[in-house]
Amino acid sequence: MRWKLLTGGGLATTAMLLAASPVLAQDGDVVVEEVDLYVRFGGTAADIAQTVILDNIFIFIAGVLVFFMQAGFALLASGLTRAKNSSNMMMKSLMDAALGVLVFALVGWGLAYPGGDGGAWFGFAGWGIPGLMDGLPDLAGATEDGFYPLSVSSDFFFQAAFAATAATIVAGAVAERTKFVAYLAYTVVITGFIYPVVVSWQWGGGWLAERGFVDFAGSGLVHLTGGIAALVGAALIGPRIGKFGADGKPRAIPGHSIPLAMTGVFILFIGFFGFNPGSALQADMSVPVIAVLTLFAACAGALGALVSSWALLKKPDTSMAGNGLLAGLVAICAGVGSMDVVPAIITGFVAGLIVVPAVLLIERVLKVDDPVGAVSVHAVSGLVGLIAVGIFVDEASIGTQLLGAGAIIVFVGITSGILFGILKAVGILRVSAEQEIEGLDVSEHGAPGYGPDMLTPAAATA
Amino acid sequence: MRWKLLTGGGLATTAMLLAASPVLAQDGDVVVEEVDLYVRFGGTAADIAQTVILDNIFIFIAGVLVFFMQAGFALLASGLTRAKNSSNMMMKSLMDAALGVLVFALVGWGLAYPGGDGGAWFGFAGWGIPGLMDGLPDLAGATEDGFYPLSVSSDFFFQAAFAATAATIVAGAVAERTKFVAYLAYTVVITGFIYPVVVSWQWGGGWLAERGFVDFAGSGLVHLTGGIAALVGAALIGPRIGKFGADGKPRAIPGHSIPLAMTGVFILFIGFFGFNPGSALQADMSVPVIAVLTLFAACAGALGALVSSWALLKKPDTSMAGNGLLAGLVAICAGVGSMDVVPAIITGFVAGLIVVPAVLLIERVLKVDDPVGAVSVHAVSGLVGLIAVGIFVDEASIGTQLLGAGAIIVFVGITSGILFGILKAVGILRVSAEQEIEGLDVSEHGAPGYGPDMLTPAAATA
Amino acid sequence: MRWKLLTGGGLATTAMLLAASPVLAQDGDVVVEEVDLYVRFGGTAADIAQTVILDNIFIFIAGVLVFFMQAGFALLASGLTRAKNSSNMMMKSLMDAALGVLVFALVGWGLAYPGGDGGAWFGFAGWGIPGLMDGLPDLAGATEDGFYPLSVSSDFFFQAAFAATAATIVAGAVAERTKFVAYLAYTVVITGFIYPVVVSWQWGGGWLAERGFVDFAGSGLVHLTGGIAALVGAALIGPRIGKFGADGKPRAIPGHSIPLAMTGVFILFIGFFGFNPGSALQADMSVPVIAVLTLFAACAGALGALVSSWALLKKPDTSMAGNGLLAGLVAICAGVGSMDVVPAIITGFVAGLIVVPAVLLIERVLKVDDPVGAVSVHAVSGLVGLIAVGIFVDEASIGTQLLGAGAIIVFVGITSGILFGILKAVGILRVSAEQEIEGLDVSEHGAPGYGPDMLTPAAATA
Amino acid sequence: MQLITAVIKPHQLDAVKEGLKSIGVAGITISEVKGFGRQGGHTETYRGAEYAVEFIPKVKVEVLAAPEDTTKVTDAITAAAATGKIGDGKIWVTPVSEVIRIRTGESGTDAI
Amino acid sequence: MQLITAVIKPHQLDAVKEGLKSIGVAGITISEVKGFGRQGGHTETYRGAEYAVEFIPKVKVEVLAAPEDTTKVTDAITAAAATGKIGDGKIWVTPVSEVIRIRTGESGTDAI
Amino acid sequence: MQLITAVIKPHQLDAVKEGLKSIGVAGITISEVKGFGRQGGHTETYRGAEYAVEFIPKVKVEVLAAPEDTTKVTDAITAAAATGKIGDGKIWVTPVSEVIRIRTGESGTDAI
Ligand SMILES: Nc1ncnc2c1ncn2[C@@H]1O[C@H](COP(=O)(O)OP(=O)(O)O)[C@@H](O)[C@H]1O
Ligand SMILES: Nc1ncnc2c1ncn2[C@@H]1O[C@H](COP(=O)(O)OP(=O)(O)O)[C@@H](O)[C@H]1O
Ligand SMILES: Nc1ncnc2c1ncn2[C@@H]1O[C@H](COP(=O)(O)OP(=O)(O)O)[C@@H](O)[C@H]1O
Repeated sequence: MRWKLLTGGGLATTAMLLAASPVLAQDGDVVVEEVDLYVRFGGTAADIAQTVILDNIFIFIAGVLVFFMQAGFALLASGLTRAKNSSNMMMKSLMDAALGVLVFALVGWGLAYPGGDGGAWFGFAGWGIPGLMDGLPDLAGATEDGFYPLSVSSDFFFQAAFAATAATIVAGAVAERTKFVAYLAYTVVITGFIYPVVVSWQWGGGWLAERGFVDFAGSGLVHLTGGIAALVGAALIGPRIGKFGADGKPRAIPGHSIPLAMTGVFILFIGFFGFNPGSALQADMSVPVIAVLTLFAACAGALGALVSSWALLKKPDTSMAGNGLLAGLVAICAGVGSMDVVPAIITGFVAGLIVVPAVLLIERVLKVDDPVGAVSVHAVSGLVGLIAVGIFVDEASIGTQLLGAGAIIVFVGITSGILFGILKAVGILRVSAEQEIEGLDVSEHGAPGYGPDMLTPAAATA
Repeated sequence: MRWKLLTGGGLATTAMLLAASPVLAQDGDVVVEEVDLYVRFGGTAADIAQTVILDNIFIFIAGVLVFFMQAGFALLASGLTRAKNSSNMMMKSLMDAALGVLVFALVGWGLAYPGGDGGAWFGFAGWGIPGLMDGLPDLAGATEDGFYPLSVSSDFFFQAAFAATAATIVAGAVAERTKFVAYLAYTVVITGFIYPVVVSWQWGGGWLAERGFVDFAGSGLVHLTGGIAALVGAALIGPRIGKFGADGKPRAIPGHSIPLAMTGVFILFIGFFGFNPGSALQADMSVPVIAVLTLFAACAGALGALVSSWALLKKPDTSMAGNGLLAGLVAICAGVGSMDVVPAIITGFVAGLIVVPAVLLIERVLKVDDPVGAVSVHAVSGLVGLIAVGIFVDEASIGTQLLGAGAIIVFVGITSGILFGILKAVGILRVSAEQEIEGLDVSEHGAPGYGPDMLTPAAATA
Repeated sequence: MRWKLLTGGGLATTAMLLAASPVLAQDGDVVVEEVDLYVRFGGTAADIAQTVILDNIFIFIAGVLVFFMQAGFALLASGLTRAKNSSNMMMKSLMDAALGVLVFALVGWGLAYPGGDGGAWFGFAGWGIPGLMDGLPDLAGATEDGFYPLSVSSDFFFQAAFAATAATIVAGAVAERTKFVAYLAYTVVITGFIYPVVVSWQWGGGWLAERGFVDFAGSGLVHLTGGIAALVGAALIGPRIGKFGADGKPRAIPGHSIPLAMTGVFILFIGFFGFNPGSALQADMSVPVIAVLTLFAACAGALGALVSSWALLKKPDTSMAGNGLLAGLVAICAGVGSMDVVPAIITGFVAGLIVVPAVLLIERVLKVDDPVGAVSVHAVSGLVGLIAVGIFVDEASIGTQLLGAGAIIVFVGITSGILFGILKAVGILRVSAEQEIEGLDVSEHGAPGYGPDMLTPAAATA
Repeated sequence: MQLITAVIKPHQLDAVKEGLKSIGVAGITISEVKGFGRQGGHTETYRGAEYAVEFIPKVKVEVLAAPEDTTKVTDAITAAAATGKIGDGKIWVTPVSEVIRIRTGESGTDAI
Repeated sequence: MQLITAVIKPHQLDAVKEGLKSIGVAGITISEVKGFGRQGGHTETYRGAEYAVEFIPKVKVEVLAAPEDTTKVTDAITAAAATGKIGDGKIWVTPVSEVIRIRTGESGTDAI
Repeated sequence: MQLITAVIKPHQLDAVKEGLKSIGVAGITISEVKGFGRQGGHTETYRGAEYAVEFIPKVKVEVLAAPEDTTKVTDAITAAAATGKIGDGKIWVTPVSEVIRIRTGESGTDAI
């Protein structure tokens, strides 16, 4: 590895400490002999203030990009499902975010960042977000190399966007058959309990962090968590009517709009430039490096899926290539703070390559109906990302990476199994067959997603 | 209230002034005893330059986000109207922005920011924007706590985006029946006269500012203004053909695409993170706090509309929930610079709760046909926001808030009444019944918004 | 001209050098006598570090905005073509970006920025991107006024977005009839050879830069390059079946969705605020000025096309107005670093005015079938922009501008002629007539872009 | 039995449906069609290229009726669909030799 | 020759197609129609305004058949399309005086 | 009177319309249909799942004509719609007992 990052999982200690001595030469040129751009904390009060402010402004912007991902998920899910459920998909994305943010604020935050007693499995710092309105970061424990200059509000803004993402991932997998109240219910549980607990293990300073688990931007904590919940949800709710023939073979249920779905992919692509570089949690010179690695992994992921869809399906499949781009982005999250270029490209490419057979296997072998490929993109690629770190990053251990992945899979698998199991048992998980055939737009929200001037007659029951 | 903001309406004087003394401890840790992040102006020339540059870059980025809202408004209006007017809606949003910006530059700016004689009702600093190309802010009057570091170009860029927003709000309310030239005409008057005059009262340092009116980001100045003009326009132009039955009861005219409309809502959501935090007009630690309050109000607004649409309409309505999110965003604008968390959530929630009955009342009682709910989202929620400040912010007085709201309602009501009245009298306000039935895409712009491969035959006359 | 810019083509030497002396007056006000905001490089090590970091963060954000343009191009091209090719258009935009970025990283970068031997026509700094992971910029040659503080990663991130743009421009012009493999092939050649060579002449410090050619953000280097390749490609591939009648007269082939196309226009509008201000390559006070000039040119361009479409086509055409906005944006790229307000408005307006007759001429006279107007928007407006600089910017010479334009036209014309000629000769340029009639979605990617619930029966063959 | 087919203006559909309901017609089948006729079309302009839109949206209404009801039905449609402007459309009547209700298998007039 | 026209529920189309194929029908023409009948419609609510959706999506199936095959065809459709629930639709049979295969110009039963 | 119904390839519609215009036909009604026949369909693949598209887009053309014009009309359609490739479609002729022009109430040949 050719560079060191001051942020993230314990890699901060190796920053160089050079003397800086700008000298004004005769001809008006400034000769900079040595400037340590990684010494972020020093100088006058004004210097400190400026560093802190830029960090917080940067995280705010990154958070906005991550919130933009909600539009991407909504469009992707809506586009890859039928017109009769298009309004429902938009609605659930909106409410995922709205409800998820408030629940995360009330409960999730306290669970995710338990404060001093970080090692605990279920630490809880209390309700709400202490210090949210203070505006100022707590500079007390600041150190030269591990400086943590975010105000609580910046930090919360960014983390809330992640929590909303974790919840939204599930929606695509259970699309076209889930009761609207069930969406609300699982959003509460995921943003209020499941996701925060997983986060507490690592970003909250818990047991995984202590063991040296590396997951810079959340291949595991966010995507594997969301993807496993999606898998469990989709498995428990069962396939859409007509998805599997009498012979058990999967049948195609084409989404209503690839242009909308791919617009979603492009928006998610943009959103990941908040997700990954923002995970540096400070505006330092690692940001552009992270951005480039993110870019490379995304591109390689799209290429990987192009290759595997061409090979496996005879034609280069559009939405699969979109899934591949996302797979690359998801997979690079874990290592983007500590990987080199070639490993990043390999990680993205492999994730893209795998996402296509993963989609086919989940459908053909597991018989799980995941209309948008959420499980493949988030769970499978998230896992690829965690393992890639174990392989390519010296400081990381493959064992610890697998331990972390296993813990997430088991914990999320069990808790979301209980969650969806209860929803199913109580009878509020799945709509009736009539409602499913009619479409959730009308049966759940009162009116179709497309006006009569756009809908062909058959659309209402397609 | 637990925090003070250095920006906005007169709240700046209370910033703490602490001594800053970073000390390098033996173990390499930096111990920061007290740093005043609100002392933005001090230190060396380099420090000042950096503060100024970051402020200006930040406002540029915020302005870009606000301009992005044009896409949101276009999609929202297009999605909630019929396919036969979809091209017209996109076109008018584009020209609103294009024409509005140029008119605001030529006339509006001088009226909005009349310079020294701020108290005047119709001050006018002259044509165009003096100092636009200077690049440098005017540092002459800078004070430690009221530092105003924006260059004219930054300031104009941001304010022009607001002016375009005020004009665009109207378009949705008068959609599907307004002549294209009427759009151009009212855009000129709103961005060149009505909006700038209102702005001059407060942000231009006029009489409302002197009375201590609080409207941080424009619940009143932007949204109430746009919403009242929308109400007057929609009332004067009359309902769409077929909107009200012979019995006077409103009939549904479903929009052609909820997915497009909700994409617009998501984009507007993102845009408000330029609108509100950018209204700090400097890159300080208030930005993330404002962002979080904006986020909370938006989420609470969506929840509020979910609740009220579920209660009043039996089903959770998708576009109403979208309206609710926007209502929360609009309502929080006024107080986002000085409210605490719980009041912000209450403000957003109440705005969302109210937006649904407001839509129903405007349609059923006022018999005004507002296809996208612009009046409810902007005028009603804007009013909610102004009143909320009166209730929740100590420094603000409910009387002054109501005075400001009343002044805006009366002034905009009268001027836009004259505006739309003249357009109507001259016969360029509304298309003919034949054109309305055919659709504005073909009759005004020559071709339908959707190709023959997308349009069902009936769409052309739906 | 009223302002000088420290960035871009050789205009840097005129920056003022004032003494800065902030004085704390008795009443707590800070009196700033003179601060030189253009002295970006000086002060302590902390000051330098902060300047460098802000520059790099800013360029990262600008790069994200430019990457967002991929979504805009995809939507514009998809919306202005038929439903049966909508998936293909999204797919090729995605792969343009994915493949283009990787090829530019591997080959293009080394060709575009050949290092010391800048004067060479085909310098080549070698494979890949040396120093990409260093994180730190090379401060060795930094001067007070020509400071270049970007790290290789920031620089590459931004430039890669430009390379992807240059390739994507072509796609719209050859839409609805090009083999998918041909897209991949020309993306490789454009991002790996044609575009980098052109860039090396100017931004790579080559012969055009030495002659004082001015092209701040790429009216010529990016847009003229892309537009000429688009023209050559569209000419060589021939028109779509049915585009020209037996009488040789062009026939309308309406795009399937103006709402999608115009959403693309709005996104491109936003993206240009990364494209142009980001081309300052540092976060200085020129950014908001560039933003305002960009805004004005865009608005004037939309107005120009409104006027000319109204005059020439009897009605104000929606997609033409969108083309006009883009034409204004493309034309202002060249001079946005050195123009004054009125010239910028004139440049944009003229570009918009011309884009409509250009579309008609290319179709009616040249008999070239360009479904989205890519040649008019990028080549014609790019040329307008280069010439406008010659007219309005003192330091620039019209002769040099024309020389540069001519060189680009000749070089790109010949190389892309060879490229598309070979693709045609080898038989991988154009799909068969059957495939074209069936639509590329099914024939190239296996499934239609719209589900059966959205497609009217005729859409499949429209 | 008879099949009465009418091609009408889309905006008259509501009136026709109400007219048919009011004379006791219990079932109707409609579809979206496009008509070419004396009414002529219009010209649209897409990006500068004019094109004639010769086919105009119409709605086709089909009603199965007992022979004795035929005139009642055609009268009701004519009354409701006529606007007096060119393009109001046509009605035609075709003999039907058999009608079956799928649900029950009933046939003949019972099936209508 | 006869033209057998059936209006069925969209979800039964696959079954009907298979049923017809299995009795040797080689060609079918279908179209999307909307039906109004005993089945009734439902109410939708758009932004607070209720509206009745009285026309329900149906698929119209048309089969040209030799007179002797008519019953076979109607039986096959009835069997495949019946769900027993209201709204299953109708079948009707119209006489056809001439059938031509465009490609070859063949006419009569050969053209079917 | 007769009703001539033709199911043709969508791409031949323009030619058919011109052919009919040239023999003096003043009115046509068309609709979008899908056909199943000897032409067969094709296979599409969506996210890895193959599915057969058995119904192919066609356009149905309906022309009311006086009995004496029937052959002229069918000939014109055949001439214009034939490409010689499988799937060119069918024409069939049904007797019509009554035609009414809604606008005027005219009936019989006058109404065509
Ligand atoms: N000969 C015909 N065969 C089939 N349909 C016809 C015929 N003539 C007219 N139509 C249908 O009737 C519609 C109205 O006919 P048109 O000639 O425009 O006006 P009008 O019915 O008032 O005479 C046409 O759009 C077409 O759908
Ligand atoms: N008299 C009729 N003429 C034409 N179509 C009819 C008629 N009656 C019913 N239909 C068609 O048959 C469909 C089913 O009829 P409906 O009365 O709802 O149920 P059922 O066929 O079970 O009695 C209707 O939706 C309509 O398309
Ligand atoms: N028996 C039939 N009944 C109704 N429509 C038919 C029948 N046979 C064919 N068609 C229609 O004619 C179209 C063309 O028929 P097909 O058998 O594919 O080719 P061809 O007409 O060349 O023999 C079909 O797609 C279908 O719409």
